[in-house]
Amino acid sequence: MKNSAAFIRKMASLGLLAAITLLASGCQSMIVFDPKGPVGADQRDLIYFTMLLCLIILVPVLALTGWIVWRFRDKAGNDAPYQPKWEHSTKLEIIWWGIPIVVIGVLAIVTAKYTYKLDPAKPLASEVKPITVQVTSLDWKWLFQYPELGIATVNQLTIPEDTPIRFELTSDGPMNSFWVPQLGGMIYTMSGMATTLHLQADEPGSYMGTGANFTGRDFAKMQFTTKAVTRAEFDSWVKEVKASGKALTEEGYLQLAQPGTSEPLTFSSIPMGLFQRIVHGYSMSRGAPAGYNQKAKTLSDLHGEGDEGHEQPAPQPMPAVPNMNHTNGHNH
Amino acid sequence: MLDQIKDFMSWFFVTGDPLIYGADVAIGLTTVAIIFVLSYFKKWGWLWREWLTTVDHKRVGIMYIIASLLMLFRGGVDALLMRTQLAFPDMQFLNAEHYNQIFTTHGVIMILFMAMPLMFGLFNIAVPLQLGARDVAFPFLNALSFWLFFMGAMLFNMSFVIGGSADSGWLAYPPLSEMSHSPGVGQDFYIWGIQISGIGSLMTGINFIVTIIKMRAPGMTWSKVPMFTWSVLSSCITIIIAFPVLTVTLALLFLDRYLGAHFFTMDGGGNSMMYINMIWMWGHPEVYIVVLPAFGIFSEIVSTFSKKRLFGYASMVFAMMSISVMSYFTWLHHFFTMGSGANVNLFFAITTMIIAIPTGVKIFNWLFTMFRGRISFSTPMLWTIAFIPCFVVGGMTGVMLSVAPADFQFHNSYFLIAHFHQVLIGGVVFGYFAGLYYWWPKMFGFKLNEKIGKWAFWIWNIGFYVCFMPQYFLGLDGMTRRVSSYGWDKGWWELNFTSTIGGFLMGLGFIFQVWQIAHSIKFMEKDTTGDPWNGRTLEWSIPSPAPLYNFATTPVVTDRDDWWEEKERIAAGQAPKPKPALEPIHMPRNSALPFLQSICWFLVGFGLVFHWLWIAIPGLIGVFATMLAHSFNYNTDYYIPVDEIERTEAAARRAI
Amino acid sequence: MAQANNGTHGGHGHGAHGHGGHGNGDGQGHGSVKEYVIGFALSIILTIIPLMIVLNGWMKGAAAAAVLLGCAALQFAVQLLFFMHLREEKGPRYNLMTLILGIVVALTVVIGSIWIMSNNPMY
Amino acid sequence: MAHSANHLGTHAAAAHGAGHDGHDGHHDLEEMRKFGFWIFLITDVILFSALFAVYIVLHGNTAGGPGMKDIIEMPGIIAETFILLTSSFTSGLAVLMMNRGSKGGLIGWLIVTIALGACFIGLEVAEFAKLIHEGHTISTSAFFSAFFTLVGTHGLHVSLGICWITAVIFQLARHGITPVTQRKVHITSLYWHFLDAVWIFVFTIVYLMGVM
Ligand code: HEA
Ligand code: HEA
Ligand SMILES: [Cu+2]
Repeated sequence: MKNSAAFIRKMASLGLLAAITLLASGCQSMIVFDPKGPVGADQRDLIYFTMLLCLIILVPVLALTGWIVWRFRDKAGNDAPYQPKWEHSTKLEIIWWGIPIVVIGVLAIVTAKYTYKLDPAKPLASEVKPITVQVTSLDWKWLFQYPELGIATVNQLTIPEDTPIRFELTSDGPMNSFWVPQLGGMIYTMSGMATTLHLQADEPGSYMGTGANFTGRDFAKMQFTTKAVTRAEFDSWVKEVKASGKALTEEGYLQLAQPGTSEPLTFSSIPMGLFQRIVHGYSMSRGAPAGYNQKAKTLSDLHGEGDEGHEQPAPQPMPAVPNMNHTNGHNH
Repeated sequence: MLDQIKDFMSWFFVTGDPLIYGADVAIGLTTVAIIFVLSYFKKWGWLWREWLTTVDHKRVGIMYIIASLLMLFRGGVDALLMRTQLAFPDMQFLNAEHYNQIFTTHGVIMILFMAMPLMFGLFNIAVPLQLGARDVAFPFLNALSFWLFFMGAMLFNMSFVIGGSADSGWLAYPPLSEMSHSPGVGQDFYIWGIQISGIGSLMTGINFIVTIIKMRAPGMTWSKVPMFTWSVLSSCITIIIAFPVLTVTLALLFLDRYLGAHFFTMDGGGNSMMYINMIWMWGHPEVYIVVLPAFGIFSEIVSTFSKKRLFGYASMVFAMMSISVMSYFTWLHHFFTMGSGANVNLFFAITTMIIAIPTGVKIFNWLFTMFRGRISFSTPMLWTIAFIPCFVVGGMTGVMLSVAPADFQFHNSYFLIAHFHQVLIGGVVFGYFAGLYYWWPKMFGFKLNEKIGKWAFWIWNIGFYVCFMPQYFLGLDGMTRRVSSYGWDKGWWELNFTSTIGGFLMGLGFIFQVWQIAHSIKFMEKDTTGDPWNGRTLEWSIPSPAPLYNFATTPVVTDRDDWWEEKERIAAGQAPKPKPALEPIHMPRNSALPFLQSICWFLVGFGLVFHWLWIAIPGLIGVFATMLAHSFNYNTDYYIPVDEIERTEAAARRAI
Repeated sequence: MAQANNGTHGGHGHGAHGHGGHGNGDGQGHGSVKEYVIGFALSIILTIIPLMIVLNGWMKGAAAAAVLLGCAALQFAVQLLFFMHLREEKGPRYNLMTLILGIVVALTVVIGSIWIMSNNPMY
Repeated sequence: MAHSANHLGTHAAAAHGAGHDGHDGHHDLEEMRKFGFWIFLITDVILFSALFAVYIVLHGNTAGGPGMKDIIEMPGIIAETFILLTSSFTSGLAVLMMNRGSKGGLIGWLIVTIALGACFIGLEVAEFAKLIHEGHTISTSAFFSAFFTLVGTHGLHVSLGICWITAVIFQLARHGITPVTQRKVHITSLYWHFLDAVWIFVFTIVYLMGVM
């Protein structure tokens, strides 16, 4: 009996070891564990930490379960102690209230630290001047505007390496979520408001980007490539786009916002203040002050940070207010 | 005229898909078959008297269980369809619209029309018996709850062949679920299906709280209440605090859709984030509503099959009660990524993590119930043992999700899908299966075949891990939920394919269970003792199946595991507790009103789905009429005379 | 019920006979005219105070809101105590317990929503 | 007589032997029903709290249209409030009459109560009708959606209460004061007081704070 118990224990620990190696090697190839930017790297570290903390409890619990089930099975000749009336032990209870409390305490502290550190609205520390990208999720495509550069793209995102990118995000349709796993975690895009997300790519490469919150029929096609390139390449790319001569107009935008999928596109210029108008088209009805050129407030403005380096050409008043509400085929 | 009819039919009925025609044919044939069988065997009267109008908690429980197993099948078929579509990249098996409908109905059916009713079925079967009571506090209301669930489920399921199903996810986030983006009737079927059955759930919650607080057998102080009953109490407390919010949320969504209100619309001042906020105030507690009774079942089974008292009774009760209250304070963890700022995220991250503490305590208490016990591996116990590792791993990944800044990388990915299937299947489904196997003899008077049951068990378990473990990695590799297909370039197909195999293995496990039931009915292994597992609580002190009135004389409780202690005393040569003389037993009369009223509710829902007030208004009038009829009926109960009780008891004893 | 209820108290004072004495059980102790009149008067007063505050502009902003909500809460208490006889519950006070749970949850729903939504401004 | 004592689930008899007064079983059952109803009221509290949360969050979202300040007409609201407060009082008096065994008094006060309730509903309907006439409907803006829904849900509760008390009056007329009808009166009066309490919050949060 003793022998077989030992054998089981050995097998169990071997199995666990195998599982952990598999886990570790498996994880290496997962893109969340292969970050290419500071935010993603922090998140990976945090995930590793929580995983470790959980494993510290998980492994003994699994081992204990296996051992108990084996040791106390009902079999003739099992010499393990049998105490049918034993139902309480203050000492034991203190242990298993205590240990989880301590573990959760540690986890809570670490979480607190990272929650503030990785607040998506918080600008990244960097020498380099950030670039703003205004993201709009449409049915079923992504529009990226570069307000400082005056260009826009659809379903493809090109960014310079080592440069903090300040994403301002909204939606002109159902709520979506902007996610480039290798750069860092996601944030929702919602109509009538702008959220903020700061990310940065540390090295050139092509990274998968996707919508992560379901928006209907062609949601699966809302994927885009994030191309991180060197500064020089980026500058020449911008020039190229500007030279291409295909402008995004107001009507062009309304066209684009119609339900449907899209190939990657580039636009050499964008209507002034389009992003703000997209936000304001809906936020107005929620009590936002009148005037379509009102700058969209982002979350970081509200939290009192992050306006630095965010210069924007003051949008000029335009004569006609395009009614954004017509872009999605409202019924009433 | 003919053209009009044709147009109407092609709009009214879902068309254009072989799958749907298949379903149409299947539904038609089944209906005809049922009608034929009932007529041929002259069973209509039996059906009406014994089932449709019954208020007996045991029968209501059985109806719940049958309905929910059918729903498990429907939800499972949905799952397998999804898994087939995802098995390979660029699959053409289901188109996007169809896929979206299927994951929506899968989620809704599994949680609201499978887990909830299966849970209520087990409540009904076990709680009054564990309490030593004759029925629940409000038998009429109990029947009404069941029929409301049933009609709600029918309404929801109907959308598959009539009008089209909802397709905006199991929680129907607006603005996607608004008229602007989902103009079809599917979303209204969703709203009314859930709303009608939700009213039933709320009433069940109230019913069982009152039953447990007010109807415990004499002597059953709070420290002697069986653990399953405790878990039902905690689950029902969570029901009554969570379901009202669901009622409101869905009602508002309906007002948006029907009257053009602007609660959650994009324009007109609506704010869809408010919906997300509110639906999770219900949605999060909901998952604990379904898992707490599973915890109770495990507690009963672990102690029965370890032949040992449950370890840490007081701790267990405290843990459950704190889970049920704490569950109300964590809802934001489902939308950490909405950008509510660090303070809010942190608060809800910590409240979420705290739940791990009482849950862990329960795990350890179960382990130490087995410790120094004698474990026998009958099917209920197998499911219980399998639950522990599965739930612990799933819980741990839950804790990983609760770390707000890390959740930015997990949210809405397959990591999340894997997490919740692991707790929902490993916790809820395993738990209810365990309960089903455990109380089956009490329900029907015969045991289920153990051998086939063990096959089913192993296949389910292997299938589970094969299906859902790869999904963690898929999530970490960037695969998001609710995608109807993916490209070859993503490198996801091997894991997806594996996962699909696992899904089908679970399906095979389910087939084994069906076979097991069929086999056991055929080669009936009668339970003549009323106590096949050497049980510990009062339900095992009476014959199987329990007589109509449950207990011929009300038991007087003196100990925690009262029936076990009684058996110990008898074994030690002491006299059993004296039984008082028989008296006539007061019973509630059957009533057709719950059934009729639910049909009226169905009409209300159906009418409002199609905006046909000429159906909805008569339905509503019917609802009020049946309510009044009940209110004015003062002839609601009767007495079972002593000689009839004597006859029944003698027959049961003869069986032994 | 007597026994079941007394469970936690191990069968205190009244068995079934304790309150079986009066057929309806609720006649006694369920308020007197005086009690109802006091309750009514209090509720009138507690309605008039906020009304005056608002109509005469005696207070502004947060202070006014606090007083208004305070008066509403007191009114609620008056209804509970004078009209709904919450005080008279005997044995384990399940009614009170469920009420407290309900209030905690209701406050969570309202305050939680306000807190979360105010962190998600729409413009 | 032992029969009713051995009532489903009420174990007084089993514990104390037979020979009880026939009412006792009923008494326990009626107590249980009152407790069940109390829990239902708690769920209603939560239901209203959700509606309040929606109103508070959305009340500023007027889509450029009028807000509470622009539409409020205090006199009607004040009248509604005092009418409802009084009806809560009269429904209490009805219970008092019942406890004294006065069927006539009981029915009389109940009729007064529902009459006051009907006045309340009448005023509310008039208020709504006026708003709708002016073009402010539930689909005007989020503010109006929330306003009509919150106030309307309360109104719907009151209307149901009126129907229900009416039904109880008929039963009282037929059966007199029995444990069953007594329980029904108790429950309806509990319900009525509860609606009064909810109204106080509607009055304070929607109307008073709306004009502030
Ligand atoms: C029965 C159902 C059930 C259960 C029990 C749980 C339990 C838990 N869940 Fe899960 N969850 C779901 C069903 C469930 N969940 C569903 C359906 C969703 C997704 C819905 C959707 O979006 O469609 C979801 C989503 C979900 C999210 C949202 C993720 C996202 O959308 O991004 C989060 C985040 O915090 C979370 C956390 C947790 C935690 C912390 C627990 C804890 O309760 C787990 C506690 C248990 C343990 C931790 C294991 C045992 C403990 C020990 C051995 C003690 C020691 C341990 C430690 C100290 C760590 N869950
Ligand atoms: C208790 C709840 C519960 C249960 C038990 C299950 C069970 C299963 N679930 Fe589900 N699931 C959810 C709750 C549940 N799920 C929820 C809430 C969602 C989210 C929905 C949303 O996003 O809105 C979800 C989503 C979901 C997805 C993600 C879809 C997506 O986002 O795109 C997947 C994918 O693999 C999946 C798979 C499965 C599988 C394989 C099973 C298996 O366990 C099923 C086992 C199979 C059976 C029991 C059926 C047996 C049938 C046969 C043997 C007949 C075979 C015949 C034919 C094929 C014709 N589920
Ligand atoms: Cu949750």
